[in-house]
Amino acid sequence: MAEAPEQIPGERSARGAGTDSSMGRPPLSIAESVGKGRTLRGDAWRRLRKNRLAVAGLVWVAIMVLLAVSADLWVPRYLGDPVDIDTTQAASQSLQPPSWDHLLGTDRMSRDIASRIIYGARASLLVGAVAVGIMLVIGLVMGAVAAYYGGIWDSIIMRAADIFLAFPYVLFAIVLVGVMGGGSPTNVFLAIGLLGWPGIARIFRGSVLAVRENEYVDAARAMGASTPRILFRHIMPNAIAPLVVYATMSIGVAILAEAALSFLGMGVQPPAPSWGGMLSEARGYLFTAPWLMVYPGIGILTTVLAFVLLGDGLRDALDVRKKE
Amino acid sequence: MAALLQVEGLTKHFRVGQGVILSHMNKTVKAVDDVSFAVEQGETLGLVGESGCGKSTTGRCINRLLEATSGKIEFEGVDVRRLRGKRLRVYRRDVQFIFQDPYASLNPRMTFGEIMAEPLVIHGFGTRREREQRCKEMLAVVGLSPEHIHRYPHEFSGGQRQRVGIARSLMLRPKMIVCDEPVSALDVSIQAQIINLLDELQKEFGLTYLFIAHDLAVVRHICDRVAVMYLGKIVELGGRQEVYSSPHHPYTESLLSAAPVPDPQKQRARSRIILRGDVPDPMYPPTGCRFHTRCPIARFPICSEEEPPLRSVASGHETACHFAKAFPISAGRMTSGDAHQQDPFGGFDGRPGGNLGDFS
Amino acid sequence: MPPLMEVDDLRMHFFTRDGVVKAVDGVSFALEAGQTLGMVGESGSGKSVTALSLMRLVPEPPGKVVSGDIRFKGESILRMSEKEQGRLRGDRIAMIFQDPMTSLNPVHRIGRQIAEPLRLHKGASKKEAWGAAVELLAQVGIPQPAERAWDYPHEFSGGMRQRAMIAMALACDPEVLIADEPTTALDVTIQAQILELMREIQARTGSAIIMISHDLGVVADIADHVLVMYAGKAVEFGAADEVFCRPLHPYTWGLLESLPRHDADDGGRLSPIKGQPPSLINLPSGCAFSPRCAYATERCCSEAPHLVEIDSGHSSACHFSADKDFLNRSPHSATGKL
Amino acid sequence: MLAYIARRVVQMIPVFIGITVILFLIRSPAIVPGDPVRMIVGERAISQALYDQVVKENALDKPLYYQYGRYLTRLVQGDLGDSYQLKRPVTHILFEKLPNTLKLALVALLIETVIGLAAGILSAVKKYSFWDMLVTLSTAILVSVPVFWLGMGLQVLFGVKFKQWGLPYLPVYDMTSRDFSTVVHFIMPGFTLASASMAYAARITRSQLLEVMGQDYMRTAAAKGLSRRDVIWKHGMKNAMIPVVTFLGMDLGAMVGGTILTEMVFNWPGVGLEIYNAIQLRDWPIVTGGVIVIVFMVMIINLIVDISYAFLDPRIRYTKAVK
Amino acid sequence: MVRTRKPALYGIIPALLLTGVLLAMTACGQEPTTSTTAAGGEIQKGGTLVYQIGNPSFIEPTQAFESEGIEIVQAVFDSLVQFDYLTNELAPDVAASWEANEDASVWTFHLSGESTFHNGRKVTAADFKYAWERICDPVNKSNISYHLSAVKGFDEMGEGAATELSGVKAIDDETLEVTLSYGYGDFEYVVGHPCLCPIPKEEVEKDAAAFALKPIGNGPFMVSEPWAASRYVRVVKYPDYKGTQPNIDGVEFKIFEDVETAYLGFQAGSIDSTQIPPGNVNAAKTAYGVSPDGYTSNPGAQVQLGPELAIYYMLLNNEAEPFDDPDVRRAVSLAINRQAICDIVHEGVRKPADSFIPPGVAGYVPEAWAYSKYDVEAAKEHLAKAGYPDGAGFPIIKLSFNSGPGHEDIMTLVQADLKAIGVTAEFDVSDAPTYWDKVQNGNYQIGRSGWGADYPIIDSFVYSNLASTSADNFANYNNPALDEVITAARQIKATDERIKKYEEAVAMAGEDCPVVPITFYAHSRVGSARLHDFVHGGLGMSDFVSCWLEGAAAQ
Repeated sequence: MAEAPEQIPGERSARGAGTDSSMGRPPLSIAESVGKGRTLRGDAWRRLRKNRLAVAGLVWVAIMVLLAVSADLWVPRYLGDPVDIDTTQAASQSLQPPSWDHLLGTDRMSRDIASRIIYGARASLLVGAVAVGIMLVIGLVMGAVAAYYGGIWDSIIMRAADIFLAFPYVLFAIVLVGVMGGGSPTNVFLAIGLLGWPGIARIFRGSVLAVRENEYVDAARAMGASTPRILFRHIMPNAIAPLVVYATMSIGVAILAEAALSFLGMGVQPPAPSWGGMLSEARGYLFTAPWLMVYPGIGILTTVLAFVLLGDGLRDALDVRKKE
Repeated sequence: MAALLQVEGLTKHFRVGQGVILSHMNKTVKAVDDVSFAVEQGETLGLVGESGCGKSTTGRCINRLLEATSGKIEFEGVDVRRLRGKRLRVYRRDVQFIFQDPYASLNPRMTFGEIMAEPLVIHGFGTRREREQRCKEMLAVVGLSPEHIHRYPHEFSGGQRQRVGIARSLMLRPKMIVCDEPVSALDVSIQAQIINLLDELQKEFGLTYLFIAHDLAVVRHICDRVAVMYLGKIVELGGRQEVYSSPHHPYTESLLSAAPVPDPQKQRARSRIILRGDVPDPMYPPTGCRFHTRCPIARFPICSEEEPPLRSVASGHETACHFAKAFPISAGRMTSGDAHQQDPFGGFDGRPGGNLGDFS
Repeated sequence: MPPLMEVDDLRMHFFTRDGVVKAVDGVSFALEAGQTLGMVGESGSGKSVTALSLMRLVPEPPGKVVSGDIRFKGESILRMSEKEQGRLRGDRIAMIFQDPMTSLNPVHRIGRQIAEPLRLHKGASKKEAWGAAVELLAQVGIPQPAERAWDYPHEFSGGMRQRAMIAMALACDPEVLIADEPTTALDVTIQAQILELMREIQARTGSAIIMISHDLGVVADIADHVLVMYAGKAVEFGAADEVFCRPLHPYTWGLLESLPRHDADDGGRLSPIKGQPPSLINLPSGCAFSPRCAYATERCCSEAPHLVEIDSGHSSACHFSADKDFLNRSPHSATGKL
Repeated sequence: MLAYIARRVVQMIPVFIGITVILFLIRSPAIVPGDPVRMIVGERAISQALYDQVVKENALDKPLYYQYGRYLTRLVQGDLGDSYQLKRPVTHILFEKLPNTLKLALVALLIETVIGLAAGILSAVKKYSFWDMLVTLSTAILVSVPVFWLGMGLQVLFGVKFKQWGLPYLPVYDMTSRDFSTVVHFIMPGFTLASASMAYAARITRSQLLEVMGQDYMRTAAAKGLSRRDVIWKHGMKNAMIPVVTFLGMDLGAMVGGTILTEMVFNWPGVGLEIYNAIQLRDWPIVTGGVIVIVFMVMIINLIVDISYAFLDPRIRYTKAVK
Repeated sequence: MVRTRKPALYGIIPALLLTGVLLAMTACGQEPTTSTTAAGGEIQKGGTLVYQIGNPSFIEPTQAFESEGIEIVQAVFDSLVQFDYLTNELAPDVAASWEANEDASVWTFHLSGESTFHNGRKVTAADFKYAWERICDPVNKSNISYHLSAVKGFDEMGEGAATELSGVKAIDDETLEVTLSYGYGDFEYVVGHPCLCPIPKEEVEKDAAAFALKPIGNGPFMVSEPWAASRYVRVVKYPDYKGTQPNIDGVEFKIFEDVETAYLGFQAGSIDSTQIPPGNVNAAKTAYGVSPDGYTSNPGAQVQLGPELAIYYMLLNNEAEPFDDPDVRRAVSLAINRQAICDIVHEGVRKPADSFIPPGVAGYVPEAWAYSKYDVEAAKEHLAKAGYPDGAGFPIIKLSFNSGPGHEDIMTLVQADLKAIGVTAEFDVSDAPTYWDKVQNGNYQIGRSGWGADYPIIDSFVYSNLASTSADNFANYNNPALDEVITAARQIKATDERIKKYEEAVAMAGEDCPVVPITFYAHSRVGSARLHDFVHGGLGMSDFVSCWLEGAAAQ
C-alpha cells in the first residue's frame, strides 16, 4: 500500500541543512570519523577472521559443501559411481586398499570409497541442514510466541519443551525413527528436527526476553512502533546471535545423530552412501580393511569438528561483551 | 488554561511472581501509589527521589510504556489511558521519551540515520530522501556532524549517543518529552553539555519536559517545579525556589542535606541530617507516613498510623507531612553531631521509638 | 621520615591487541597518616587503575608498570616479592570497592568474609576471627551483628553491604584505606551514612584514606587533599580548599563550571568543557587537555606540561598555572569566587 | 526450602504426564502400523476366539482415552506390561539390565568429572597457554567424534592391538563374563560414554572459572592479601562449580539415556541395548517401558540436581523463604 | 521348519546369524570323517568350553525358537531321536525303536527307559505328552507349535477347544503312540527336533519362572546356574547321563549381541568357538587353517566353512504383474550373478544355488532348476519374450527387504544385475516385522527370504514354500498339479520312494521358476587352538560331547 508520505511535522522554519545550527554549535570533531561506518556484522566478521580455528572450520565446511554440491559433475566420472556396480568385475575390485586408482580404496562391493564419502557428505550435510532448518522453524516460532505473548502460552510451550527435553536425545531419536519405520531420510529429518526445537525455542525465548529488556525496544514502543516492527526490526536481529551459534553447532550434532542412526541401520538406507552406514559396513573389516573404517570416521569427525570450531568462533565473534 | 498534562491518582502495581503454577500466590508491589500532578505547557517539572521511589514508573505510565493500574492521565484534556490504535500513535507522536542509558536505548544494529528516521517511518512521514535530509538537519541541531548518519552507535561515546537519543525524540516535533534520567550515566563535563542542549532545545521548540532524575543539583538547574517522591508517593511538590530553599517535608530536607556540595568550606558549614536505615521494601511499605521509619521528626503515633495527605503549605507548594506546618523547618533539623549523639550509627534496626516498620 | 605512602610518576600501561592504553601516565602524590586524599576525574581518567596499582591488583599482563614507583613507608611496593605484597594487602593497605553488590562473594557468609583477613594476616583461629568479625560488624553499625554475620551478601541491603565491605577492610587496622567510588552505587541518603561512617572511622583509627570519586561533592565533603586526574595524568594536586577555591588548572575550572548546584541558583546556564575525553590509545600530543581547553596555545599542543608546584603544596600541570594574568581569566575569578 | 522442593515436584507432574502420553501414542495402533494383536501373539496362526481374547485382555476394543487411562493406572502401579517377544513382565527384563547401565553411567560420570574438571581448571588458570589451546582443541574433537567410532577404535587399539604387541591391554570382549564387574572392564566403555560429556564439562568449567575470575569479589579477595592460588580455590571454585555441578547432574541423566551406542559397540548388557533390540523386533512394551524408566530416572536425577543446586547456592536457598 | 527370519539377529548382522536354526538329517555325500585327534595326542578330559551365542529369547524347550536357544536346549535335553552331527543320519536317542502304520499316520515310539532327568527321575512317555501339549497350549503362545501341526488334535487345542492333544497317547511309561491327521512319512525326523524333548512336569509346576531360567532336562549337560540375562548360560556335564559322557566339564554359552565383538574376544583368546564376522573369513583362513570337512575344528584346521541345509532366495509375487508371467520370472532368475554374490558378500564361503533344494538334503539334484544360472543373454531373451525387449516398458519395480548389511549387499548386487537387463529396481527397506507383514499380505513385488529346515527333509522345502495350501508360500505360487504330487509324496512311507516323488515335484516347480534361488548357506565359524574334534554340523548344531580341550584339565 503506497500511501502518500505525509509532510514531516513542524517544518516551520527552513533550517539550513548541514550548516551550523542556529545555536551556533559546531559539529563535534570525532577522532575516528574517518572511513565508512563499521557495522556490527562487519566487526564480527573481522573478529571471526582473526580466529584461525574458526576460519579453518569455515574453510572445511565450504570445501565439504562444494564437494557435495558439485559431486554429480565429476565424481562418477573420475572416481567411480558411488552406487552402481558391474557384478562381473566386482569380485576382483572388492576391498582394494588405497591406491592411485582408488585414492581411499574400495569397499566390499567394489565401489570407490572416496566417491562414496563425497556422496556421503551430501547426505550428511543435507540431513544437517534440513533437520536444523526444521528445528529452527519450529523453535523460532515457539520461542517467539512464548517470549512475546508470555503468560499461558509461555507456560504451555515451555512445558512442552520440558517434555521433549526430558527424553534423552539419542535414545528418543532412535525410538522415533524406529516407530516411524527407519529407512526414510524424511523420518530422520523429522526425528532430529522434532527433538531439536526445544533447545532453539528456549534459547530464542531467553534471548528475546533479554533483548526485550533493552531500552531501544521501549524507545521503539514509545515512538508508536507496531508489534511486528518491534519484533522484526528490533528484537529479532539482536536476539538471533546466540541462535546462529546454536544452529551452527546443531548442524554438527545433527550430522552425528544421522551417522548414529545410519550406523544402527535406521538412517539413510543403502545402497545410498552415508558415513554412518559406511562405518556400519566397516565393522567387520576392522583388521582386514581398516581403511573402510578410517575414512568415513574422519569424514564425520572433521565435518562435525568444522561446525563446532565455526560455532565456537561465531560465539566469540558475536559476543557483544568482547567488543572493545 | 488547563495543564498540558494532568495526572490524578496514578497508581501502578507490579505483581511479583511466586506461585507454582497459578499466580494467586503473587505479591503486589505498589511502585506508584496515588500520585497526582500537572505539567503546564512549556514548563519543566522535575520528578526527584531515590532509587525505587517510583519516579521512572510514573514516567513510563504517562507514556503508556507501562499500563497504569488506576488513576487518570490526561494530555490536552484527552484520557491517555483509553487511547488505542491510531489515536495512541498520535499521542505518542506528541509525547516522546529520552532514556537514561545511551548504550541500551539505541539499537546497535541500526545506523544513526536509521535510528533517527524510525519515528518518521513509523508514522509514515516523508519520502526516504526527505527523511534523510531531516536526520542530517537534526544531527546538526544536537551538535553532531551530518555525516554521522551512516555510522553505528558503538563507534561513539555516551554523550554523543545521548545526543542521538535526543535528536530521535525531536524528529516528530513533540509537544512534551519525558526525560528519564537523561544525564545520570554521563560524566560531569558531558552532562553539562547535554543539560545545556536540553535547555536550548526547550527554548527553540517550545518543549515541555517531565524531567526525572535523582540528582538534586541537575533538577534544580533545569526544572521550574519539582516533585519529590518517596516510596511511590509524592511527598513534596512546588516551585524550584520554594522546595530547595524552604523544604517543608523532612525527607526533602534530609535529601538536600545529604547531597554534598563541591565546595569544602561551604560543605563544612552545612548542617547534616543523617537518615537512619535503608528505604523499606516497597513490597511491605510502612503504615501511616511511609517515611516515619526514618524520619528525624516522627515522634507522634499519628505518623505511623495515618497517611498524611498532600496539603498546600504555600501558594503552589504542597507537602505530605502531618507536621509540615506545626514544626518550623529548623525544628526538624539536626546537625550531624546531634545525630551521632542520639543514634551513633543511624539506628539500623529500623524500629525507631518502637514504631513498627516491617522492613528488611 | 618518608611519607606513609608515596607515588612517584607512576605509569601503568595496558598492552592490548588494539594498541597501548596509557591508563595511568604520570601520577605523583604523597600521603601522610591521618590524611584523606580525594582523587577526582571523569571516567577513564585513570583514578581506579591508580588505586588498583597501589594494591598491585592490576592484572599483568595486559597491564604493566612502565615507570615510576610506589612506596609504602619508604619501601617500594613494586620491588617486593609477591608474597610480601600479599602480606601488605588487606593488612596494612586495604581497599573498598565501588559495587558492594558484586564485590562480596555470594556463596560465603558475611562473617566468614570479614574474618578472612584476620585468619590470613593475624593468624587468628576460626573462632577468634568470627568473634572479631561480629565486633567489626557492630562497629560499622550493623544491628544484631552476631546474627547478621551468618547472613549471605544477598540478604543485606546495598548500604549494609558497603558497611560490610568497610568492616572487611578495617579488619586488620590498615594504615591506608583506599576507597574506590564507595558511594557511587548508593542513594544519596545512604551515601551520607557511609561518608559519615568513614569520617568516624578515620577519627578513631587515624588511618589515611584515599577516596576516589567522580563526584566533586563527595570529595569536597571528605577529603583534605585533592588530586585531579585527566586522561591518565594528574593535572592538579593540593589541599582541598585550595583546589576547590583557587583551582589552577583549566580542566579543574571546567569541571567546577560544568557542575550544577543544588544549594544555590546558578544563573541558568552551565559552562561545559567542550568535546569528548580523548582515547587513551591515541592521546593528543602535548597537553592531553589541549584539544578541549579554551585557552590552549600552540605550545600546549606540542609540549606536555609537568605537574609543578605553584603554591606551597599546590601543584598543577599547566604551562600557564604560574601566570597570574592567566589565572585571572578563570571563570572563578570572573565571578569573584577566587 | 521445602516449598521449593514441593514446587519442583509439582512441576514434574505435567511433564511426566506429557511424556506418558507421547509414549502411549507411540505404541498405540493409532500411530504404529500393524495389528497389535499380531504383535502380541507373534506370527503363528490363531483362532478367532483367541484373537478376541487377546483383544479383550488388552482392551484394544476400548477407546483410546480408556486405553491410556488403563496404561497410566498400571504404570503408576509399576506395571509396564509384558514383552511381546519374551512374554515376561517388562519391569523384570528392564531391572535385570538397569544396574549395568547405571554402573556404566556412574563410571562415565566419574571419568567425566575427574578429567573434565581438571582439564577445564587447567585451561582456565593457564588461559591462552599451550595447555589451554590443547584443551580447547581436544574438547572440540571429543564432541565431534562419533561415539561408536571412538568405541571401535579404542577396542581395536587397546583391546586387540595392544595385546598383539605384548603391551598391557584392556579387556573388550568379555563384558558378559563373571568378572564383568571388575574395574578394567569399565575403562573403555566408560571413557567412550563420557567422551563428549567430558569435553563439555571441561568447556563449562573453563568458561565458568574465567567468568568467575573476572568477578569483583575475586578482586576483593585478592585485596585481602590472598595469593592467586587461594583466591581461585577459596573464592572462585565454589562459585564456578555451581553451574558445573548442575551440568554434571543433568549430564548423568543424559548419559543414562545415551548409552545405546556405547552399549552396542561394547556389547554391554544394559537398558539401551535392550531397547534397541526391542525396536528391531517392534516389541513396543519394552521400548516404551524402557524409555519411561530412563526418562523417570532422568527426571529424578534432575530433581536431585535442582535441590542440591539450591543447597550450593545460598541465593536460591533463601530468596523464597524470606517472608 | 523355521523361516529364517525372526528376531534380534536381523538388526545388526542378520545374514550371519541366519545360519542357525536347522536340524535334520542329510545325507549323501558326507563321508563320516574319523574324529580322532588331528593335532595328535590323547583325548584330555575336563575344562569349560566358551561358546559364543547371540542373545537368546528363551532357553527352555517350550519357547526356544532361535538357534541360540535351541543350541542350549540341544545340550540340555534329549529328544526321541537324534541326528548325527556330521552325517545327519537318524539315530535312536530316548526312543530305542519306533514304527509307523501303512500310510504313516500312526507312529509308535518305544523308550529305552534309561534316560533320566537331572533331578534323577526317569523319563516316561507321559513326559513327552506333557511337553508337547505345553507347546500347543495357546496360553503359552509358543512360537514352535507348528512342529506338531500334523498331530491329531492340534487344531482343537490351538483354538482352545481341547485341553490335550488327542493324537498323543502314553500307552505306558515306555510307549508313546502318536496319531497324525494325515499320512506323513517324515514324522520320525520331526520328533528329532531338540525342542520336542520331554519336560519334567513336577519341576515346571514347582516354579515355572525358575524353570525358564534354569531348565531341568535329560541331556548330557545340566544348567548349573540360572541364566544371567545378556551375559551367559552355564552348563556342566550331568554325571548320571547314560549316553556318551562328554569329555569337557561344561560349556559357558557367552552371550554376544554381535559377532564382531565376539570375534575380538576370540582373537584375544577368551572364546573357544565363535562365528566369523563378514570380511574376516579370508584372514581367518590364513591365520587359523581351514577344517578339511568344513565341520570339524582341530588345532591348525580351525575354520569351519561347511555348507548348511538352507537356501537364500528371492521371492517374486506370482500373483501380481509383472511377475505373474513365468518368462519375467525366468528372466530375473537368469540375470542374477550368483557367483559374484558368493564371492563378494560371502567371501566364497557360500555356493551359488542351482536348485531350490540345498545339497545335503536327500533329494538334492544338481542344476535341478535350469534357470538358476547366470546368463544375461538368455535373460534378455525371456524378457523380450514377455514383451519387454531390453526392458522397454517394464515398470520400475520395488525391491523389498528387511534392513541389515547382509541383505543390503546382496540386494545391491541384485539391483545391479537387474539393471544390466534393463530392469530398474528401487529399494524398499523396512525393519523385519514390517517387511514380513508386507510379504505375508502379498504387498510386494520382489522380496527376499531364507529357508532352513528344522529337520533335513525335502518336504520342509517343497511343501512349505511351493504348495498353494501352505501359509508360508509367500510367493503366492499356485500350481494344482504340483500340489497333487506333494500330497502323494507325503504319504509314502518308504524313504527312497518318497524322495523320488519329491524330486519330481521340484523339477515341476523349477520350470515355473516361482522363486529365485540365490545361494546355499554355509556357516563360517572358528574354533580355538586348544579345541579338538569340535563339530558344528550342517544343521547348525554343535556337538559338545565328543570335543575336548587341550591343557584344560591342567588349568
